[in-house]
Amino acid sequence: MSTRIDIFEDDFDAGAEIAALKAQAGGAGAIATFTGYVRGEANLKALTLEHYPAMTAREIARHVAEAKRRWPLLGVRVIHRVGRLVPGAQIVFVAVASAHRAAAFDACAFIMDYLKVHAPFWKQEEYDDGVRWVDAKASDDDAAAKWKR
Amino acid sequence: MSTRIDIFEDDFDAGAEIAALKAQAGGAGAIATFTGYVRGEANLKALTLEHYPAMTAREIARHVAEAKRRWPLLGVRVIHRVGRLVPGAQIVFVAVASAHRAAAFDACAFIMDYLKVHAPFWKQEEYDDGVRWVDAKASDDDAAAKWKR
Amino acid sequence: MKLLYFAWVRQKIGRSEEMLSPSSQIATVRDLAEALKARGGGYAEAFGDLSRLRAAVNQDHVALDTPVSPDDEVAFFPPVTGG
Amino acid sequence: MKLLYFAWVRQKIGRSEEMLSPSSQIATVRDLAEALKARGGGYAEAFGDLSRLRAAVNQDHVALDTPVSPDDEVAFFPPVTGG
Repeated sequence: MSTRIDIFEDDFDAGAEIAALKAQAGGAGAIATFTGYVRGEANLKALTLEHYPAMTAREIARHVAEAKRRWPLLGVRVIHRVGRLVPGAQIVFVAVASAHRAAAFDACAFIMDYLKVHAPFWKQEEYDDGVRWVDAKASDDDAAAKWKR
Repeated sequence: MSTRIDIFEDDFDAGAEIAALKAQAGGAGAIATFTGYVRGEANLKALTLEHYPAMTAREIARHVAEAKRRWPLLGVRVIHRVGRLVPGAQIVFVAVASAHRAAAFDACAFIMDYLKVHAPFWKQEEYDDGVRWVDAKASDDDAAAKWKR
Repeated sequence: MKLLYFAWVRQKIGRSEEMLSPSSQIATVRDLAEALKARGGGYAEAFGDLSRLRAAVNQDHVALDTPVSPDDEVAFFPPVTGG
Repeated sequence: MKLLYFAWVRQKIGRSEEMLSPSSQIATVRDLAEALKARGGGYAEAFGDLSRLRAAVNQDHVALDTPVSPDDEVAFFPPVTGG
């Protein structure tokens, strides 16, 4: 099982990532992906993401390992951007390869739910009249809680 | 809501499709995709897909419309290849854009489950010693049935 | 009436489509299948076991008891295997 | 002991990390937070309401009653907002 996790400022090419994952996960019949973008709601000018690098890498690796325990996966690719991102920019990418589609979909959604809730990122929103830190959201906690068992 | 559905023999570029969908679905915060590949199980040499073009196009459009009714979607892209495909080849691609990830994931899985079960495709497997038509699978019927309500 | 055949139905019959002027006895899809079976040869093979066949009228899946009329497009095929 | 601050905790304090030789009175994360609060200024603001803070010891989320030792890496931050 190939696993690659990167947290960096650079943009990424989803198509190239899918092709690379497929090349590493030879027998894969299914690749599910998720790409998240900065939404330009309410005149948002930019979003700046801060993280705790040592902890972020460890936590994401732990969640990916948990996904591998739950589903028969052939490969996982996670990219999360940090720094200042403008509306429309790609912010997160998860791709999961498996023999069959249900495992690929479920594991991809599982990793995304954890990333959106538990990964140690903090977001600051930037508007014309200033900046504000984003509060943790209860709805995302619910999404992550559904995987508990 | 942009919807594009193609059934053809050509290969496709998942990355270009994601970028095109994002360009059309301006405010999307989430794009979930699924790419299916021909699995090279048990010395399979090739898979040949036949379809009922007028019916396939109509049925897929109907399932996409049902997905739009169930979830707040911003764009859907469906590509299904037909003809002779060798192991490793891309066979199907579904991308769904929405404001939020849950709708994008669920609608993408919903469309895929229908495509894998109800779409009028017939598959013929090619081995060294001959060809055989694939039978309809019960497990896929179960996957499609879970969306009934 | 336009008839379409797919997958092994097409292979057994040896053609993918044909035009037919149905007799007035043909009221349903089942009547049509039985009439085709009576042609013998590949048709008899293709329509030998109707439980193995599925049909569509004007691109809609239908049951065998569905009425057909001369300007319909009727397709016969095995259960779809999906993509 | 290495201390790390993130998001508005970092901003209020005015630095992202510092080294500390903790007094022997500091047995838990809560003791550490109270000692930092007692410095006043930005520290008092950052640690004014501990219910708004989360902590990690050696990159693991912990409760405030978790013991700390001098060679730990201790981080204080608001609840994570995810990616």
